[in-house]
Amino acid sequence: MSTAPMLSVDNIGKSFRGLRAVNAVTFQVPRGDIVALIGPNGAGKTTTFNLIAGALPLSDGRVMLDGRDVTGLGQARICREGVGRTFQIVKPFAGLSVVENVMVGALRYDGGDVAKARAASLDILNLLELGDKASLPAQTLTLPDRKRLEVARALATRPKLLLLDEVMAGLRPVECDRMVAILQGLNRETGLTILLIEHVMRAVMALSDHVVVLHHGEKIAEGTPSEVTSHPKVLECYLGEEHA
Amino acid sequence: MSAAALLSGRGPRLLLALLAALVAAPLGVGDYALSILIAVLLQAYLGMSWNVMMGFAGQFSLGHALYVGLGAYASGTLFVHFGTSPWIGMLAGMAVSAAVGSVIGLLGFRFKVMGVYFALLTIAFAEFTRVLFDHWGWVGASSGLVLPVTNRASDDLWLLRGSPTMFYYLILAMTVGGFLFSRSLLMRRIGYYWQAIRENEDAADALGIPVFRCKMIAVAVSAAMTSIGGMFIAFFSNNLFPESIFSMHRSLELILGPIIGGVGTLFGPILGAVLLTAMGEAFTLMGETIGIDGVKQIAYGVCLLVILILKPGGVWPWLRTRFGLDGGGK
Amino acid sequence: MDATFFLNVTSAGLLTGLVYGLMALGLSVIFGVMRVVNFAHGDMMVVAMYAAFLLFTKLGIQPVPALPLVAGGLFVLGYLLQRLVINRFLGATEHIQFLLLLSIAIIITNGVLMVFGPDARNIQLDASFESYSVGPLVLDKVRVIAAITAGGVAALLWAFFRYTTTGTAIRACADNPVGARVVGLNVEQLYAVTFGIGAACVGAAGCLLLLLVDVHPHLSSDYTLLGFIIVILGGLGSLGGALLGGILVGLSEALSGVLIAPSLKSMFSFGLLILVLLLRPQGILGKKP
Amino acid sequence: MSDNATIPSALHALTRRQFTAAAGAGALAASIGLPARSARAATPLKLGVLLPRSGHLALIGQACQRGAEIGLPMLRDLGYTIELMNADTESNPDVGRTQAEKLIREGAHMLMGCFDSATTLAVAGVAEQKGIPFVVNIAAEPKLTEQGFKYTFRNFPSAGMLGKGGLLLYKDMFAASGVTPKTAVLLHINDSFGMGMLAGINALMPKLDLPFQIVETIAYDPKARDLSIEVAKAKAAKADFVMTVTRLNDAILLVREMVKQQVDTMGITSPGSPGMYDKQFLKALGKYADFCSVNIPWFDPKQDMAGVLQKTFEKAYPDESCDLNVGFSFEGVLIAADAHKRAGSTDAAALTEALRATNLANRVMLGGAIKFEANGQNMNLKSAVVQNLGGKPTVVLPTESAEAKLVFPAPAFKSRG
Repeated sequence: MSTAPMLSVDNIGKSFRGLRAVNAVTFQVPRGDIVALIGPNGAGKTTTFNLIAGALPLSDGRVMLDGRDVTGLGQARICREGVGRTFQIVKPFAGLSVVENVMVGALRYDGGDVAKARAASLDILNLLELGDKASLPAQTLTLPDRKRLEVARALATRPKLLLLDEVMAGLRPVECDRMVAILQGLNRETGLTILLIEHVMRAVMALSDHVVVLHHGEKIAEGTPSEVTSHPKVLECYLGEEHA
Repeated sequence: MSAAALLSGRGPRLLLALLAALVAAPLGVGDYALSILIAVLLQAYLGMSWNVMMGFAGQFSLGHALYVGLGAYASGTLFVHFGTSPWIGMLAGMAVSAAVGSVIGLLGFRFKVMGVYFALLTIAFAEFTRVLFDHWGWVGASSGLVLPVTNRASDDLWLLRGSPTMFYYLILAMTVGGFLFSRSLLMRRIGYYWQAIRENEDAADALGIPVFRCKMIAVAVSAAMTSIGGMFIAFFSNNLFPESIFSMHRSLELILGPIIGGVGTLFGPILGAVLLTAMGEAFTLMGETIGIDGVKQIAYGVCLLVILILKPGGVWPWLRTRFGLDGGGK
Repeated sequence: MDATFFLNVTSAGLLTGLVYGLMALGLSVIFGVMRVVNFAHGDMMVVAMYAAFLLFTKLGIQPVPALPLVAGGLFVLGYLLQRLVINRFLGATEHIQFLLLLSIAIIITNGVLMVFGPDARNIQLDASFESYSVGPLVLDKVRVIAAITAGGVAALLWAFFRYTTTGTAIRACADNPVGARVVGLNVEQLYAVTFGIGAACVGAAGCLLLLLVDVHPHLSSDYTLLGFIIVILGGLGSLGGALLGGILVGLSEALSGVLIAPSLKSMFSFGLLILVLLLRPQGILGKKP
Repeated sequence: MSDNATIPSALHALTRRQFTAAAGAGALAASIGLPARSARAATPLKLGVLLPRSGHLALIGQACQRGAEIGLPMLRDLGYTIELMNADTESNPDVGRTQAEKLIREGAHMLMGCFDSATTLAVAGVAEQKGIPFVVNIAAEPKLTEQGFKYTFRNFPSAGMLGKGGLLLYKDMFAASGVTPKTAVLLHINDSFGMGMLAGINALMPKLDLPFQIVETIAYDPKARDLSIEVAKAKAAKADFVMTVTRLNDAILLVREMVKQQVDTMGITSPGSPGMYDKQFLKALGKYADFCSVNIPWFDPKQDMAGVLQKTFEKAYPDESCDLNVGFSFEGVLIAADAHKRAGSTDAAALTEALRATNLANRVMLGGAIKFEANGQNMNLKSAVVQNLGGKPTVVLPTESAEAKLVFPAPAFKSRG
């Protein structure tokens, strides 16, 4: 097993028509860790995600996955390299049933065997407590359930690295704690590395080993959750924003 | 799904009863009814072929007459010039159609021509080809290609020369085959991938699905299936004119069935074809009774409008839930 | 073939192209604002042509003076059509919208067939057979009248969108329907007005085209297709693009007819369309999506 | 069954009984030239009439329909018993095929139609399968009589015949006018009809020893909205006269454009195509329609029946043209009715045999008695030069049928008051 970090983001940047959305961001996600990416709205978190997942082309910088350079590969290729992602604005396959949504992710394995993919998908759904809704059309799900479906679908691709974009948003505290427990379990039992964007600080605190803070497209701090929350720049940007 | 599961439920049982009735039909009905049935089945078959691309994979084509025409001309010219069996011609037609479909797909998908624009691209290719064939002497140009008709006592299945009954069973077999093939497509990996792409291309991409390749397969499969319908038309009607075989009108007619029946469903194209033909016949009768030309088409248009307003998702999904016909798949 | 010949052919193509452009404007306006592809476009045009025909034969009003009347009539038709039917389908998928407008097209075409019969109708003006001679150029008189009027109508339309409150509001709807609703614009009303305006453009173009071609019910699908080619060439939703597309099609038909074979000229229009779709899917003057 | 081609000579060899079985007594009477015995058939003939009454050919389909119906009272007075069963092919071969099946199911004894070649071929196929006789009123597609169809009978020239008849008439035109042009420009529609004619013309031009050469051939799209480019090209060819192969709308566009572009040649002529004799054409172009000429099968002014038909038609439909669509559709019904009368039954075989033995001297079109060859083609069809004079299509050649004198070269457009 290589000793390289699972994800290494090196000086990446993205410009939209001259507007700098992400600038020179560098951080690493060690193998088996849970890392959180936080920052106020518009800090460039989702753009950073899209750059890592290959949904957007990089303007500059490099992305290494598990020691391999994946810079510039498309989203589908990067997924096949082992990155599963969820969308902040959920994108279920509305016309398909819940289990079929997950199967789409699982069908890459076992030579596309539909029965096996269905069984694996049901397992994942059970894990995420969606098992009883497996045969409902995805469009009938509530928003929290759709968020869970996003996670289930990403898990079905058997990722090495899971990118979660605000999957706790809209969950009630109890549900949020369940999700935290599930993710922790996955991380502990399978060694799944997770990078998450989260606004729910309760989840961030409970889950992450390491936190990276973005503001105006740049990294302003990183460290353990407690280090970061007491970091003066972080306090300034959060409070400053609220008092602006 | 196991065979037992296939045979349970009201839907599949009804389907089997329908199939039995269709197999027995030539014994009980006259030639006219048979020719109507042939028209229904042909429309159903072509609708199913289009449905693979649009209904399953979500790629809107308005130029499917192109593949009908290529299939018809490939088998027709080979037969006329070399006496080649239509079955070999059919393979040639499938290859040509799949290739042309792939070129359109390659250009369209690579250059990110999507939705309505893609549909218009398909029209443009079909019309382009129509004018091209109008000027291509070897295939008869605009004076058309006529397949020799000979009076023969028995049906020749190898050369597809024979009675309407033979053609009826041929199109019935094609429709049943098309249905089973569509069903098997939907139930395997590519089917799930297509539906994922149809529902949300970006999410499908994020799940590692080779979106471009899957869309290409959809176009190629749909084009090849459609071209078999073209081969049928060539040998059933015995004469081909670019103006009618490649016409935009045919492309439009071809997609009415699945849309009325239910896009993306397996049984929708069949139901749609039945409904449309029934409507057409009823209104022809009405038109004859009233005696004003054009009444038929107006009634037809009004009917389409009413169905669209009442059941925009198609008639079949509604019927299926309303009468609990689930069990046979989509 | 000499230079005069080319000059004549090119100018004829240019003039016809302007009228084509006006016809396509209606399609472009409707798509630009509502994202609805009007497959009944050619049929509305045929209705307009018959209206102009009736006004001329029954009341003796020539097509150019009849233009405001026909455009007004088509405005009402378009407005009602949007209000009563199309509005329900604004959020529907493309193929459903397509089928909706196709069924409207079937009804219109055959309604016209029932009322007027299948014969081609044309009107006879004194100008029909006249032409201007400018040096070596022979310019067809009605074509010049039609092209100038088309330019005028297009300028009016541009001014409407530019300088009137309704025009500005419609542009706001096009850019951001949700935002327009938030600031209190009556989006449904504006959509209906837009469809009306699109139809009125078609009406105006119908009057002018009656000067150039004979009308019969089955003209419609050809013109729908032609309209599409033109707006896609120029860029769907762009007014200038529609005119430019019209002129391009007019010219390409003229020149390919001369240089290659006239019967192949529609192939060139389609070829041009394919090329533009691939190289610049948003059209020559269209904005990037 | 005896081969129909040998009927006349076989007559003597056959016993009366055998021949009756083969073709019916009426056929005998007809083929040996005796007046047809009034073997009035017990059941009236049901003739299925398939015409493109809607769709893009609706205009012509409706004209043909009028022709089929206008003569019915006249035919009844003559002792024929015939009923029409009408079906609309919607200008679509597939619809034509099903409608043919439907008519047969509903009891049609014989079919007639269908104007456009594709539909006619499709219906001929049905007729062959069902063994139901089929009379083609109009369709020039050569393949119709080259396929070995046994039940198809065509009383209309094939494209080749049309072209040949039309081209030969040019010699007569030049002889009659004393002016012999050297060059022509050919404008033709690019559809199955236009291509068939073009092929015929190209094949015949070298053989017929015509005094002029075609210096440029210009094909145009059937869907052309505007023919200015085509006409500009024709003008640039600087030919002595213009030959056209058109349908109706394009003929109007073409000539109007020639007026605008002042393309003055010796004349605008057609070797055999519709359009320029149509009332629409005359109305649309007014004085500019004059002197255009078409070499086309036409009414025979010497036939009394033709005069009656034309008068009846003009009374019933004052706004429509009584042209060859009407004439040949009328003749189609006449041929069917006559065969039925001679066959004395509605049996398909008897009707077919009776059709084979057709010998109808009293008709409305030029060319002599209607008789069908072994392949089902009537060869006795003759074209006339029909020139628009004073706003009316007028037969100017052949001289024996002429109603007026040919005007060639035509006066320039500008000089027309």
